Amino acid sequence: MRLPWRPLSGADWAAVCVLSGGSALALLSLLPEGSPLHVPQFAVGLAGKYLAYAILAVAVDLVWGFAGILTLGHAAFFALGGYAMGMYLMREIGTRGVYGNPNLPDFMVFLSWDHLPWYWYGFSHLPFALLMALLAPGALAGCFGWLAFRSRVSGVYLSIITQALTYALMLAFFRNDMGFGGNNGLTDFKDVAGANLHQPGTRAALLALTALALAFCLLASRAILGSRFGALLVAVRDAESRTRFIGYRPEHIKLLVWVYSALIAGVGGAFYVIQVGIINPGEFAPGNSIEAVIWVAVGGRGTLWGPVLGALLVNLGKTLFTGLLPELWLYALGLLFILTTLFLPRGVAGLWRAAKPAGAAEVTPEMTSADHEAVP
Amino acid sequence: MSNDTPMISRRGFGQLSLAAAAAAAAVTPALAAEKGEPIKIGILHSLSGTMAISETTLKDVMLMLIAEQNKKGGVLGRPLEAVVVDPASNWPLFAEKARELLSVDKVAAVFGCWTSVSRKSVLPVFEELNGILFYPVQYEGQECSRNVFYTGAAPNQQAIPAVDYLLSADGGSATRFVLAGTDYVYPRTTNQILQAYLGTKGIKPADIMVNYTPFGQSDWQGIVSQIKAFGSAGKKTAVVSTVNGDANVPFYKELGNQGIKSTDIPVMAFSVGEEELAGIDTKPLVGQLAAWNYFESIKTPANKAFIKQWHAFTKKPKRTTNDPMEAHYIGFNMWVQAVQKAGTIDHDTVIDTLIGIKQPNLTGGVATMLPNHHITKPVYIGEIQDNGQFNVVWKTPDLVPGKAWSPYVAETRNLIGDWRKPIDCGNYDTVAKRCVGTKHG
Amino acid sequence: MGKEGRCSFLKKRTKKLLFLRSRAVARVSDRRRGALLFFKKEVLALLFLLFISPCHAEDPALAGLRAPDYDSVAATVTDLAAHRHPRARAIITALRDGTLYAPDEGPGLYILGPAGTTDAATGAPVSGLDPDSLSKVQQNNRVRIAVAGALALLDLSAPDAATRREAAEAMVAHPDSGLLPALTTALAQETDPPAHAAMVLARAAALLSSGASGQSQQAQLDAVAALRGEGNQQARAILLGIPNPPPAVRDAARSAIAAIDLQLRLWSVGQGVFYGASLGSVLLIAALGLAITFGVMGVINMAHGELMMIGAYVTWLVQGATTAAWPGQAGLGLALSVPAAFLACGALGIAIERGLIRFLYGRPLETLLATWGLSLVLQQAVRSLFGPTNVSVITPAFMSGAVKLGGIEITLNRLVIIVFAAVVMLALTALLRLTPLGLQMRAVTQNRRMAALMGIRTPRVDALTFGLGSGVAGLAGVAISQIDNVSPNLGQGYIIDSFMVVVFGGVGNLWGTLAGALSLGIANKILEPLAGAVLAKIIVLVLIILFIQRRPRGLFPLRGRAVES
Amino acid sequence: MTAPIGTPATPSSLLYLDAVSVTFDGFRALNKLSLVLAHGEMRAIIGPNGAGKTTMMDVITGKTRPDTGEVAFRGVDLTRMDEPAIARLGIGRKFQKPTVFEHLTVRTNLLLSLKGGRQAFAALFARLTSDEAGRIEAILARTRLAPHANRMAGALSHGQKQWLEIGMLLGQDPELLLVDEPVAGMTDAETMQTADLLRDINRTHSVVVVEHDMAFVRALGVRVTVLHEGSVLAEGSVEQVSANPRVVEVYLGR
Repeated sequence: MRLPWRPLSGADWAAVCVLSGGSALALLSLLPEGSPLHVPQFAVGLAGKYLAYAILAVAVDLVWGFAGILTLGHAAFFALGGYAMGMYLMREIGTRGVYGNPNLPDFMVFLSWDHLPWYWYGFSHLPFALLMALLAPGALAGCFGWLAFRSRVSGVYLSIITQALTYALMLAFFRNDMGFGGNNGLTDFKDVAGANLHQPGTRAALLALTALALAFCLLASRAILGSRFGALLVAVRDAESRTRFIGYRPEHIKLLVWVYSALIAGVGGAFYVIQVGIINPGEFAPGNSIEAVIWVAVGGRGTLWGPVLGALLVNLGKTLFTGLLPELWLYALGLLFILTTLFLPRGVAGLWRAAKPAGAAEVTPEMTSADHEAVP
Repeated sequence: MSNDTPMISRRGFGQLSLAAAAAAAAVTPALAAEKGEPIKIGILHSLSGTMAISETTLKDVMLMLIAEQNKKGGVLGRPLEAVVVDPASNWPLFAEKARELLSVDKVAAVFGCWTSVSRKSVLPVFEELNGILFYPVQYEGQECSRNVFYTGAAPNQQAIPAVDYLLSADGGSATRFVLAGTDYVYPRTTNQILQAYLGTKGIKPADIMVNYTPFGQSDWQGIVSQIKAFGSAGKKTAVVSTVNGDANVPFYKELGNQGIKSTDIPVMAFSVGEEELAGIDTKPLVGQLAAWNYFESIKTPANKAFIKQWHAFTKKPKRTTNDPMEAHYIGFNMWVQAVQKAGTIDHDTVIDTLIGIKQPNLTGGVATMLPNHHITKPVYIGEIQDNGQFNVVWKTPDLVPGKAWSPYVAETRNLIGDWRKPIDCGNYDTVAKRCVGTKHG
Repeated sequence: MGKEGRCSFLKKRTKKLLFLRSRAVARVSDRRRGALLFFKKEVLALLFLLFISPCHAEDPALAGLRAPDYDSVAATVTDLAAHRHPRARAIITALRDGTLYAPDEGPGLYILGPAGTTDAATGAPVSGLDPDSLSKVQQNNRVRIAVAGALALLDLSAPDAATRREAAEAMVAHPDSGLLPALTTALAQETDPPAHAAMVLARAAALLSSGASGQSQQAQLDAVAALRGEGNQQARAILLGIPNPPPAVRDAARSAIAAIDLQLRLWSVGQGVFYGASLGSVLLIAALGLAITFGVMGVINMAHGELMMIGAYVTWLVQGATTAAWPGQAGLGLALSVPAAFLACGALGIAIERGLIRFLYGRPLETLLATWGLSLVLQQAVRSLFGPTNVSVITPAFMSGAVKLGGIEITLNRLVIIVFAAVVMLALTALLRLTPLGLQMRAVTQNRRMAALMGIRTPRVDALTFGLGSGVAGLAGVAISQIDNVSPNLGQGYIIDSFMVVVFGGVGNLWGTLAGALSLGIANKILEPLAGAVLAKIIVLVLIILFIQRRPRGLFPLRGRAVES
Repeated sequence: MTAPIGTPATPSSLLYLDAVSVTFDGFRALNKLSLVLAHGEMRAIIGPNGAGKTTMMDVITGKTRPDTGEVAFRGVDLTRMDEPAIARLGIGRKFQKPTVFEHLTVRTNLLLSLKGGRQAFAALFARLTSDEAGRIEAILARTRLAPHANRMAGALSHGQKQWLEIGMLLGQDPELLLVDEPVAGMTDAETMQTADLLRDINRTHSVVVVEHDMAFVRALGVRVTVLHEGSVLAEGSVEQVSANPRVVEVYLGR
């Protein structure tokens, strides 16, 4: 049964836009340099990065916008996915590293390690790395979610322990003894699946793939949210105890969407790392998670296309302002967050809805409980 | 500050945003029309986030140097234009901004980065787009890229002489060492090199304590008391600190409060300069040591003039100068010389021309750009004074040429960097007579 | 006799006289100094001779101070004291304080005191010198050690018993067998028990130091016993460093070290508790403001750290202003900055509440986002105003250094912060319990509508509550300025820890915050030596996460039906 | 299962509470409360504010754990079970304040309540069966919500929300219904309709109703239990308890 549920209606369009836009950019970048429609390599890299961020934003929105769990630690899943991909890319370097060591990544040679730690086994294979990019965030989310939801940790408490989670991981990954390259992280990647990462063709393909992944995430999320499970999710968000008295276990429902969201975030991280070329523990920083939440807030939570738009807008703004106003851009960013929460509680998507009189009268949200989130 | 420097453009990246490009064009000075298109210089230093504390100064000094050069008529008859971006202490953003500077702004050279990770992050970009990066901070070595010029100290230009000093009678003939550092690559590598080096000097492993702390460590009580306990073994003990800039203030405050005096356990720091000391009351720290290639207190005419210029430029008569600033001073002037010598800003030509360029440094010596893209530097040991400055108590008799690869790490024992033909390789194995790895060749 | 010869003769003569005099001084007590007048006269005469002679080299005993190498400087300092040069104390003190200057060209040494320039060799005032032609006599650590030793030697016969004791204590830190005769003499005359004890220790240290050859085994054993009685790290270091001990002495030293180690280990437990309490107090003061805004009001204020940062900058500003008006009064500045930071941050907090947060009540998670944005703005504002680099907040003298409590070293700045945190905690508790404002705050928290109906102006109470929390954050800033960097990034380092403390302790409960802060502080410090600083922090975080699973509402949760629903 | 209205408690009771006590921060919400409900019985619970009515419901449905005492449903100990387990056992609950899923349509609200699979994962692939559709239509008709079936539940009036919640209870089809103040905020006509509906429900289900509205309780015409300070003050027909002087004193008399 398709539920007549408006927040999902934009997802198809968003998927189409993302896919066509991404592929178009990718194709245009392959035109010769002189062509008027040529898209510079720089823009391809940026677009790929934004789309990877958009995947993270969708993941955050799934748990925050639809399940009412404000996560301040989703960057952890994103970064874990990124590390899994980064480990593969590290192994792909092979003997082309600075030291030419066929068995060890450069940073291990650097630290005089003599053998590969066991948890690096298998990462020379792309399918294994991709699997781990899903499994690692998924497993972490599973353990964490199982513990947290079972004991009914909710609201701000949950937000704060998600923050503790990503902070602890950041500290752990900073340790050189962990074997993930410490502060310098993983970098200096050469190629992926045999294709040179510095070739325009590879870049274009990666952009298109990222767009495809985002579109797939959007459609899959739409299918999930459109199912009875999606209705349950909203039910849990609106009145968790009610679902319990009907006989559902909200912890299971939350856990399922939480893990799914972590998987998506992991995918985003994997695509991010290939295109950005570095992964470092800084990606776990609590600030990053909060920023991801802000993309969602700006775009409009509780819709699937809002977060995509928010991620693109905020990051484009960041790129522009760090160049245009290097000394002032933080004011702009800070004010954006303040003004969005004050005047655009439903984000840009809310503006869109307000402009359409038909949709405006749809619901009258009512503040009921402390955890309740006003969502269109 | 931008008022002093007419040549700073408000940044834009035209192809993505016409509005941004228009904004950039609006500020383009009239000078360009007279003397030709300005030459763009990229400045890639964090102006926000955790590293702003160190890097903002470097942005300012670059603006000063560029303004100064423009007063002299620019380079090749063209004015210089600073392109300032803020990579916000975010490493992927460093790579993105580097790409933007090279491919959108098409800058002639980039002066930037502080942390190792930021350099590692931009390195592939510079190599791919064949840019020029001047990196002004002391670092762990083990790198030698054709596109990077390392104007800061390599380990052999800071760490080894500093330990030599501690081992000498003047430095207190230490026989027991604490190697305390922040847990990241620079301290790890430096300490590894030092451990090997101390071994060759007859110091037993039992007499070396290695301790790592996280970034921004603020509670040093336990560690300082551990150091104290380690120092009570009847042997003269010294601390070699590779603690990262920001964490030094609480570290030194704790040292002072627990009464560790420089006469009991001297602390030799590699990351504490005038700028860091500006945040502390240095009276309890008098006599603690730092090893650098430059100190503000060194009295030479060149340095006096530089400091005067700096105070005038920043309009702050007390603003300190420090070692990485001198590195930028040297690097920038070397680049100017190379461009003037080559008569072009073409990257390949400039890279080749830079080798062998000599530039007087601020402390009375002459820095030479070596074939391995490192420079020759004097090494000074300074003692902290109660006015927040350093008093030089020791210096190397000659300039020390920077070594990219450490002879104390097995894999790199035989490596050298030489970007002249015929070797033309950053990691050349002198025994196997071949270039190791592919990219750096 | 050429010029060189005459000079060298005069120098030798002076040196010999100085040596003789020092021997005499070593033998006689202060009261009989008068008998030494002869020596003094002769020295002065010689100095006069030197002065008028063509070589015009100053007092040869001082020439070494102008030597380019620190070895000579250090040796000269030691000689001056050992030979009881009449100007030794003045010159060495001047050297220590950095007021001893030498001309760039030619001989001479001058002391640039606040009262004017004097000739170091004679103490006579000098005028007409160009300060630019003088350079400070520089020291390195070797010179500093020599200076400390020399002053200690001179002080060993000071009239004040405390000075003598300090001198002896200084000698323990740098034992020197050359000091043995002087110590033995001083010991024989010492009547003040603490000074006597210190001298016994200093003598034992000197006796066991390298270079003290030919000591009887019994003397060495006595020395070991004395050090064993002292039982601190210094004593341990000396015992470990005895050069070539005879077997009996070696065994005694070993057992003494074992005894000291046991003692030190016991003390280290207490020391660890102090460290933990100290870290806990910092966490407490950082979290208290949050316990009000988050705990009592339910507002997640991500800009809390920035309010602390602003408190620290207020401290810096106030201190700067007061030290400009009354130089040297760093303590006054710090004391004044307590109310100043409270009021400034409190006012800012009220402004934030009125301008931003009141529009977001009932939407705690959106408050989080807006205040995060605010924190970015505040950080950048401070960066624009005061620059990105650290500013220096001076630690006043009464907060510098440490006191010993048995084997526990109590650093004074930490102690002051512990007391300060406790006072703030008590004041807050009293304010919430005893004042009408506190009552209104609790009323509004528990039932806003009912409170409003009873005539409480809830918006005013909200603003004041938030202002109070912010003001307390400002107080935290004052405390933290004494131990950490004061830079725009200050707040970032504390915000997560503060939230952990409040959540761990239980929201809405100040005593929970106290318990949370202390237990996290102590847990961290217990784990730190075992696991290292990084792992300790990670373990504590993981423990908090697990703990919250067990007790979702913290150590001291609020109970009742109202809370659960 | 069907039992005539007003059947007295039998040994084979459906719900059994014995000496249940609950304390919140020193406040005794329930004080050795004992209550027995027979199969098919409908019982009205009345009592002043703070008498422990809602806490009693919380204890039965697993929201609050009793400090001491026994709670059994069909002989199964409820004190060790959580809310979903108790709900699945066959106890449904309607809250005092209507809680429906505001951002879902009335129809979806009912769909989620329908008796059947409660597994989160299975919900991903669940399809609407014709049986389910039929049951939803039946409930819509019975609760007079058919015209509003596709509206968001949040847009319903207060009374409609009450009915929707009762409808959800019907969908859940529990053996025992706990109904907390079902007519609060309803018009007199609605109140009487609700009473009819509850009596109708009672044909196939056991019901416990907590209510203040004496007219409504009278309309139900069932056995009444009066709670006071956490324990049972009186029990009997409306007339009996109305005549009880202690009840009048603590409750009706005010």
